[in-house]
Amino acid sequence: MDFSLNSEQILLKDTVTRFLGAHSPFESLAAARAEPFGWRSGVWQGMVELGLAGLPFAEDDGGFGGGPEEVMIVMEALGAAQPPEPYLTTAILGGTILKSASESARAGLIGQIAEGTLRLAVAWQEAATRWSADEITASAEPSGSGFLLSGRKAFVLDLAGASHVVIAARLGAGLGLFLAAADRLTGRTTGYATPDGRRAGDIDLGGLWLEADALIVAPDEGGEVLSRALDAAAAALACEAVGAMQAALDLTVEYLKTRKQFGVPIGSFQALQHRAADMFVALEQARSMAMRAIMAQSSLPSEASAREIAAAMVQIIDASRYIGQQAVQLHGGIGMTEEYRLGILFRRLTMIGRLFGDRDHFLDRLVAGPSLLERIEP
Amino acid sequence: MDFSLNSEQILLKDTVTRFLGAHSPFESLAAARAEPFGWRSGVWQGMVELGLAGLPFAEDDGGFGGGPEEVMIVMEALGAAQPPEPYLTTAILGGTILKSASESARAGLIGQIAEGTLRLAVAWQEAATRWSADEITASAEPSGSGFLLSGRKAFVLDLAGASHVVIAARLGAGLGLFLAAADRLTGRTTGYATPDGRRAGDIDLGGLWLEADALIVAPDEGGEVLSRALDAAAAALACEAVGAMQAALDLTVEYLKTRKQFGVPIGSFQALQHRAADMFVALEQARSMAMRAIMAQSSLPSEASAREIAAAMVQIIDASRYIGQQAVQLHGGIGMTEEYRLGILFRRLTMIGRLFGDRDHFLDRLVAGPSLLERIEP
Amino acid sequence: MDLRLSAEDLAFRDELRAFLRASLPAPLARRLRTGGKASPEELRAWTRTLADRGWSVPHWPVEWGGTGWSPLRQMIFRDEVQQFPAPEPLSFGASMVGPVIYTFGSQAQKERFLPRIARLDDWWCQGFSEPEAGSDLASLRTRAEPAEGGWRITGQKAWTSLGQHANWIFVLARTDRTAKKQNGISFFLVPMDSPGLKLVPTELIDGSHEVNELFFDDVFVPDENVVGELNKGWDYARFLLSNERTGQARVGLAKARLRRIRELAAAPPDGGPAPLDHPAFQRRLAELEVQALALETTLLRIVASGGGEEGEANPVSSILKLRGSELQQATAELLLDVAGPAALVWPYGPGEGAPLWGADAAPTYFNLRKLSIYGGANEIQRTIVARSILGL
Amino acid sequence: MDLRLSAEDLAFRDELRAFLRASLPAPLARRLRTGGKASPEELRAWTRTLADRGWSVPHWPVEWGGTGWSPLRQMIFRDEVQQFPAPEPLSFGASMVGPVIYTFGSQAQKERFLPRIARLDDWWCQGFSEPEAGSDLASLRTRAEPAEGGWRITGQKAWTSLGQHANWIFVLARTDRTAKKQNGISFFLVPMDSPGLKLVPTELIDGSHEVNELFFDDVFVPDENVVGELNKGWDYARFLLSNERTGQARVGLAKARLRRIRELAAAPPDGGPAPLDHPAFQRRLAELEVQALALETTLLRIVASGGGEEGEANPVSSILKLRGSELQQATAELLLDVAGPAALVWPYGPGEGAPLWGADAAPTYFNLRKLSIYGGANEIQRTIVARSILGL
Repeated sequence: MDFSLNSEQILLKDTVTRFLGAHSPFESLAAARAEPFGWRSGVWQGMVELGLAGLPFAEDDGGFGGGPEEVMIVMEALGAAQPPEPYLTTAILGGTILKSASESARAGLIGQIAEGTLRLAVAWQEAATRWSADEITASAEPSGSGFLLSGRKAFVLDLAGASHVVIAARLGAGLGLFLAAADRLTGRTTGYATPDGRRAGDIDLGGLWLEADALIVAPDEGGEVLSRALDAAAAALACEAVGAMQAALDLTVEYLKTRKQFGVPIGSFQALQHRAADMFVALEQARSMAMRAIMAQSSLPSEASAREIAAAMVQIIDASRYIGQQAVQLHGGIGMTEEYRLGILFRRLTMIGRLFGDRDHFLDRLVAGPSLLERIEP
Repeated sequence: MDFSLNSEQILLKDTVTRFLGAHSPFESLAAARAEPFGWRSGVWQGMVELGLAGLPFAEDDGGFGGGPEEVMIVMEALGAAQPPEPYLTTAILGGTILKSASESARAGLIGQIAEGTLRLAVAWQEAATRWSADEITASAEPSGSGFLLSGRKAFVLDLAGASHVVIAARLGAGLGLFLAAADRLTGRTTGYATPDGRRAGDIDLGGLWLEADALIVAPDEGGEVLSRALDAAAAALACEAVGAMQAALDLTVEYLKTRKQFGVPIGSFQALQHRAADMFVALEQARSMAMRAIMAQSSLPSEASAREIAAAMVQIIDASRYIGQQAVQLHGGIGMTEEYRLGILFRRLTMIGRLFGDRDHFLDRLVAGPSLLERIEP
Repeated sequence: MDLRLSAEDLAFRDELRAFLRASLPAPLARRLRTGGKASPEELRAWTRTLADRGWSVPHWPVEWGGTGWSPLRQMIFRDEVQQFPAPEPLSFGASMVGPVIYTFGSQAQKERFLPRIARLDDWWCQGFSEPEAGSDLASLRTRAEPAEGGWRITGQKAWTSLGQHANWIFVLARTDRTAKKQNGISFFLVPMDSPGLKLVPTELIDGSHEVNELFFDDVFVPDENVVGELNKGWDYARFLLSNERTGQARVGLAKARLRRIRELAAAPPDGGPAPLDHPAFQRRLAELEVQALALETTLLRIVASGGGEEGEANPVSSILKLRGSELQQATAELLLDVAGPAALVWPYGPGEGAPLWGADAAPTYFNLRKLSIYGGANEIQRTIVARSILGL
Repeated sequence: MDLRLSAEDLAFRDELRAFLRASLPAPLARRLRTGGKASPEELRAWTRTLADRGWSVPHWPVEWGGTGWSPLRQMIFRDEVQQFPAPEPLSFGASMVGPVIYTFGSQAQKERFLPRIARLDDWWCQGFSEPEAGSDLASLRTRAEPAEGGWRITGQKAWTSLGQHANWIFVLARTDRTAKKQNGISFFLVPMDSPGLKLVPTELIDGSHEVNELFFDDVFVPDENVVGELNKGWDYARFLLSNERTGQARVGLAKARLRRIRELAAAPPDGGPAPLDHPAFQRRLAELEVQALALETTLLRIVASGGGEEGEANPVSSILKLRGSELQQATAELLLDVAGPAALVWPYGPGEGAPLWGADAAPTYFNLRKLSIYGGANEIQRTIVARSILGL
């Protein structure tokens, strides 16, 4: 058993943190959101040059051979800084799907991610799916040498700046995963901002024709591949949440030390001290569960790993809610303002439990299975 | 709209409170529990002489014509003092059933309650019923000029000192309510103490034969009558809980003012002040709901009244748990001791939500129906 | 004891409902019902409609446009307006500066200001809080120096709600620097277009422009715009803050939101799994409905006991602030739950017109975090309960 | 990073399990599994069984009977014992006075006491708290006056757990009344049969006789029974209290209780509706299982980082006390939920032998309220976290 980072991992952590501090300070985020895609190509390119985009992929595929722990390190740093660049959707959510595509289908694509030229969005949700892939109704049918798609996709994260979009659609009795270049979707998308300072969009698939080789994961595997990718994305998101919670707690403690009321620092009030202590405890418990989710991916079969990730998300969502709310409360008015850095952290912490499923969604998964406690006794 | 007590009600409140203070001070409770039935015939007789036993019954039936509000006043006072005498089971739970018995069946019985000679226990639960009368399996069948009963009853509150026991048993397609003198059950009962300093017991019905006139509520009405009696008992229990919570809060505030640590009264610590404030808020919210439950009984049809009572019990159970736990916590070690008065209050507050149903039980009822909010707009 | 309304009060309530149905413009009613807001113009028009009916400032003295309603009727009125929902009167005029003026102001001030408040001809805003004086209001630094025929105010105010629409502001400023904290403060009425007064919007996390910073640079205020006695401003401010404590429960809004949640949860506008079929959601909704009933009943108890009277700081009403804010926040959170992924649509920013049914969920949730912060943070309310009620 | 145990640690754990299965008497094992307790005799016998295997005081120095196990192995041992469940070593000897004696005691004290602690030949109890000195231990009043060849102790101690079974007690008493609060206190070892020492049981709300009051009336203690230096007792007490902080998590006990709850909830012994079929119950159980995993992992992180070392008061371990006590209390409450009406059967008092499967539910719930009170109340732990970790 071991919870420590090795020296390369510590170096990675320092490098990413330093990069973000230099190139994506909090003060730059408002301008970033005003960019055409809602993020900065320069910062994205910088992340690519650090090797972050290719990090989670095998070296044979053109990646840099990082594992879940390296993903954890990057996501925690991103969590603290909240740059809007499309890392999670490209490298983790879309990337995990690409890893499962047939070798011919993914030939070169992962290399393009590593080089920063391929940016992925994953169109899996629809207006009425409520985080359940079982509810997907968009469909594809063979047509000529390819497929004709129909239906609508919704809540596609980072759609605006994506170069390619993975589209999940019913195909026969299964779920096909298609890859389409963004220019094929011109005129079919509706974009909008999200509460956490990112972008998302809807897609009208009606009459979209794609070539045969756009089907990168066959319908008999599509459901499983998508759900594994969503798990990987949730585990990464859990780590991002830890970074964001730590940043929110740090800001709060700093504020409690400096802000004065009734002539003394408000951090001297016992009720506020105890609240901060509870925030710390919540954070450490959440961190423990995020670490479990990360470790589960490399040590457990996918079913057991999915349960560990669901358990982590329950804890992470609770802690994100508590720490986010209390950070705002302890700040008072200043915590409600957009110009203060806590705002973006609070809004992201609120959305952590709405991106890939809410607390009920993840708890449902735990309730459906055997006791969680059995798992820890191999 | 009116939330005030009239002058007779205020007098009742003062009288009961004074009586309990004089004849059932906290210091006397340990000895009371050691009595053969677990309570004191002298104190019971005193309560009878004050008119409390006959209070909830119509004057025509030999009672004193009190309504739900008078019950509230008595139960709140009992809640604060926690005498173990069998008021709730005799006057409310059993009494409400008697009210629905045919006139011939109940002839004189209510008068006997008012005189203190009839003390009722209600055998409705069984080991496996979990507060649901639908799960009752004990049964009766016609036999000669009467009925032959079979099955076992469990958790019969105040069984030890009861002069008569109401027994719920399946009869045909319905639920019959039978009244048996306690001496008919000799050798069939197993008694035990309960965590809140009272007594309860189980009854083996196998082969018990009762005369025809023991059936005091016919099977087509038995289920409805029992459930109305349980509602009335729950509403009364809610008021008892309010009295107990108020007493627990008073003790706690007093302790916070007098107990010193680190050289100052512990009530000067902000975290403890805020906890006490939250206890007060919880109490007042619970009190509001208990009052609604009381008023619902005289102003709403029984279905709507049942829902108000269930809503009250959800709030009451939450508040009882919170106030009980925090009262012990704020007292520290002394709150854990039996010789200190908080102990019995804490134990009763714990059992409030286990006598006629737990929080899930009452919330299930609310969930099954339409919105609670519609009701308040006639 | 009886929770039922009398026949007269029921008739009164029905009259209110009929009036609201007949008088509130349909598009506005629809927008409010789906989480939208009234524009300043709509609020002005609506206030005039109410004023024509004699109901724009129900709690005021009859001579200045009040109704003479009992506290219970005032509460029913507020509750019906919140539940309908119709726009609520702008509190800065009707509930804050109005009562100060008719209680402590000169006859000239009363005649000049009160009729215009009652019709929202003047839009007032509040100049109390400062960057370094929030819950600790007594430590305010804005000062007024004597000048020919009046005073010159210099300082900074913060968290001024809707100041961008206002043409008047009421301001606390220090007029005697030698006095102790709470003393030496006076209460001024200041036109927003006074030279030297500058307003800077504060952007909030919900994307709204709701509050502002105000910079006073030697702003002249004539003597006639000082309310009551000089250096007694702190008393007037306390009077003002203690008013309408019962209004902080805002149960009607919570009930209206819970109804909307139940409708949306039973039949999500876009179809798909209905949250109301989920056992955990059902329970959360029922629990909040119980909370709403409890709070409403507590409010009725306080109103019935006279605890909602003007100028009287009944500490029990701190319960209303505590539980009222918590209930509002909890319902906003449940709305976010119902919206689910639809809460991802942010109505501000570079949208191109997306499905909008869930688009108020996140902004509402973010915005209502303020409820436990302003008007005396909930931590302050707990201290009030502990000290004033429990004697700790 | 890897959560998995090494093959060696897995083998070690399997060895422990096999040992527990083979060595713990079956009736006792069954009783502990259903919420019962070990008698003092059973605990003595079991401690000797462990001592024969060399495992009765794993964390002690090898020379005095310790094992030399890594902190991880010590944690595995404790966890397996708690989960089995088997009786835990009596902490007053093994974890409290034992380490004080082998760290600060004289060679004679070590030789005299340590072997007898390791075999539970001596049953120790603790004389720290006083009626007026609980969480505020430094204000203790019990005093020791110099006497010929030793000291005479007078005063009152409270909350002495299991003192009725003890033949020795370790006592803090003030030896220098002129010194400030924490100074001038010494650490004494006192036979329970000393003349002038009287024990009075304190009955607890769970019906148990667990704690006692002790009255010292001029109790003579020879010099040889003073530990370490005179007037340094406070340092030894802090050392003692900071030990075994990781032991306060007691995750193994929570896990064992959660397993029992799941079994009972799936098939109530008396039949009837299974709580595990109720959606709300399912969720509460799953939530507590998540809590248990989180706490266990936090504990492992602290152990892996060396935070569980003896004599080192790692403030992070306050998390273990806070969350450990809360988790234990929450599982006890869930057990009460599962028992439902069966929790009405109270095992004490005038029972005639009723169905007993739910009879430990209420006493356990009542008893475990102590966990957030003793060993530094949770309020104190929060202050430690705020000050020592967050720097507030």
